[in-house]
Amino acid sequence: MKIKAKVKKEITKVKMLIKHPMETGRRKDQDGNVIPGLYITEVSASHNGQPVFHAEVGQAVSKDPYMAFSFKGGVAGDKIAITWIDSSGATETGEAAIK
Amino acid sequence: MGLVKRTLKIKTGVILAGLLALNCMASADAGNEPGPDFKAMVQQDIKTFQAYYKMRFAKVEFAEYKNGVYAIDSASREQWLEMEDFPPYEFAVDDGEALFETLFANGKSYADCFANGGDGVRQNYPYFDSKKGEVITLELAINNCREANGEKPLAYKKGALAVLSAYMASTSTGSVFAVSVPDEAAYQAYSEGKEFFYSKRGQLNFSCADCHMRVAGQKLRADITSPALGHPTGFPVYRAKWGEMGTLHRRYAGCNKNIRAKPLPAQGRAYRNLEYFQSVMSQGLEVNGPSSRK
Amino acid sequence: MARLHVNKFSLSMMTKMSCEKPMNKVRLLFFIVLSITLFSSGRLYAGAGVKPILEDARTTLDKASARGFEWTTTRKLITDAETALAAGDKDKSLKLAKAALNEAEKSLIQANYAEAHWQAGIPL
Amino acid sequence: MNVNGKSMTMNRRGFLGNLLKGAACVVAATSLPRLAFAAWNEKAFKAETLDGALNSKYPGLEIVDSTAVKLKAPAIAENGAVVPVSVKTDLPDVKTISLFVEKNPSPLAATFHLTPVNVADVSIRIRMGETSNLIAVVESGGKLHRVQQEVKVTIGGCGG
Repeated sequence: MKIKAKVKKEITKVKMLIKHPMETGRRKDQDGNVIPGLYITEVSASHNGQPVFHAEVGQAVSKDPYMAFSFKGGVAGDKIAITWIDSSGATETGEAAIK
Repeated sequence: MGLVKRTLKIKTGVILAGLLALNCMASADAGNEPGPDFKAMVQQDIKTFQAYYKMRFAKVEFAEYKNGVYAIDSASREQWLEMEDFPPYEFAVDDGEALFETLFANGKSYADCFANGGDGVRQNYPYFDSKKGEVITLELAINNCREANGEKPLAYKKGALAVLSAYMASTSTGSVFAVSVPDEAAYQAYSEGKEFFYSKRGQLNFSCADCHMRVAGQKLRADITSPALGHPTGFPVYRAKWGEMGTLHRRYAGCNKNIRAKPLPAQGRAYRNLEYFQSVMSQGLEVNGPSSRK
Repeated sequence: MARLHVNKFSLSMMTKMSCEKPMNKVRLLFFIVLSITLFSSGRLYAGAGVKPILEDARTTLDKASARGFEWTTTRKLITDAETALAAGDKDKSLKLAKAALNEAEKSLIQANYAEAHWQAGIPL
Repeated sequence: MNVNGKSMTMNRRGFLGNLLKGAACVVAATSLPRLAFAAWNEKAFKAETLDGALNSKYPGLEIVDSTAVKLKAPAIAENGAVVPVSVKTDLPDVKTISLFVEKNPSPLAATFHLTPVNVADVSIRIRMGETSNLIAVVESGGKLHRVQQEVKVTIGGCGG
């Protein structure tokens, strides 16, 4: 996962890029077998441990999902942590400091 | 019929003999006088090629052609800029860097094979290797490096090779392409690439030039075709369609399939010469790879 | 759609042949040889079996392929003709074999044409 | 058409390869940080119609068309696989922002839950199977403020 967080005029903009296949469960492989669905369902973010963002997403999100949100109160050096969970229960957490 | 054929044969013979004679005279001349000025011929080609796009798209700045179709298609450019803001190929660059820094079994690394340790060299590829008598692309050089160090070559269209190439390109961002045609043998390779570019092929009977010069910027089926000027500058690319990285030769293959021409092998002589020609035509543009495409 | 393009292709070649009056000798020769090849192959197979047509299609296609001008559609026509033949559908296999030969010949013409006239494709 | 059919198969293959790669890179974290995952609204995400998704997501909420919600999406998507979309609003106390693609097999694409510190400005890249209306709703003041736009998705180009 890649996270870019930047503060400008008191508003921190956080952008994330997650490496994930986002399989819809509707596609077939070359032998005609359905590729099982595997997609991120939720993404949460915290700023210095306080929740600042939560998204529920579905199969319609593109492969290697990109999302961005903004919040007030962040200063350079603060920690942003982002965690996602997918339909198989796998999760990943990434961290970045606000610039 | 037999008679016609025989007459033809005789005719062919006469013409061939004539041609041969001409040819002999020409080569005899070449012995005394300096040969054709290949460099000047290539410069003239570049001038006319680039002038063509100036004529077609008067308002587009030359430097913009490094952005592919987005140089001339403002509607898709906006979406492309959104992608480039946080492009999916950033993963590829990281992966490529990790691979680049992984030592071979013999303890050596990619850095040992390239000038300046492989840092910022993308703009020097492809080049004509006069000793080997062939065009060396960056991807071929990467595999040559592997083989010289006892490693297996990588597949040419995607995967590890594409991410290695993406990483190496990323260290050259902003450098101007420095691809030249140094001698007659190089000119031969360049000419083969040029011939490929202008030759119609496939069931649809299109040449590269048909789609990417004459109708560049216009809709061909549902897509606006990209200008050929600058084609190699942004590669390798992350295509939304592929959902992953791919090399220029993977794109060539896709393009050939679209016109229902059987693709030629990636990194085969034909595609390498084509890349050489296209890179020479793009003289003066900056390295802008890796980049994202639809 | 594909047909349309192919027709345009042969059409453009025909106009090229008839419009350019002072056609140079080499070019003229080239087309005469070509048309003889095509004409004769067409003659030879009228009423003949599928196999020689397929054989010819394959050889012709291999020639075009060696020069980088194979079409993506032709080998499939050959395979389909073979399948139909094996299934005993003679009419279908003959039709497919002829189509394959036709495509193979066109791709070879295309290779020859490109070699002789690629420079005509440079715009300006 | 032929060409397109072929390239689609290739695409599938590519995706399969990526599925495997993607699965390999997922790290199963053993110690999760304290980030609560509210229950994923399965019913809304699996609804097959726009109304079904809206009703499951926001039962009983009044929907009003609003000019206070700014939806930014391309008029013609370059590729339906990656359509960049942004939603912004100055409406007060925004609780959630949801995005729907009317003609997708499952119309609900995403719901963003905002907190009082958030600025109502979110972006995401989504898939669109075909030309469709894209609908953004902002939940604020007990109402749903809606804006919609058509996004054209073209198939069958030259992107080999």
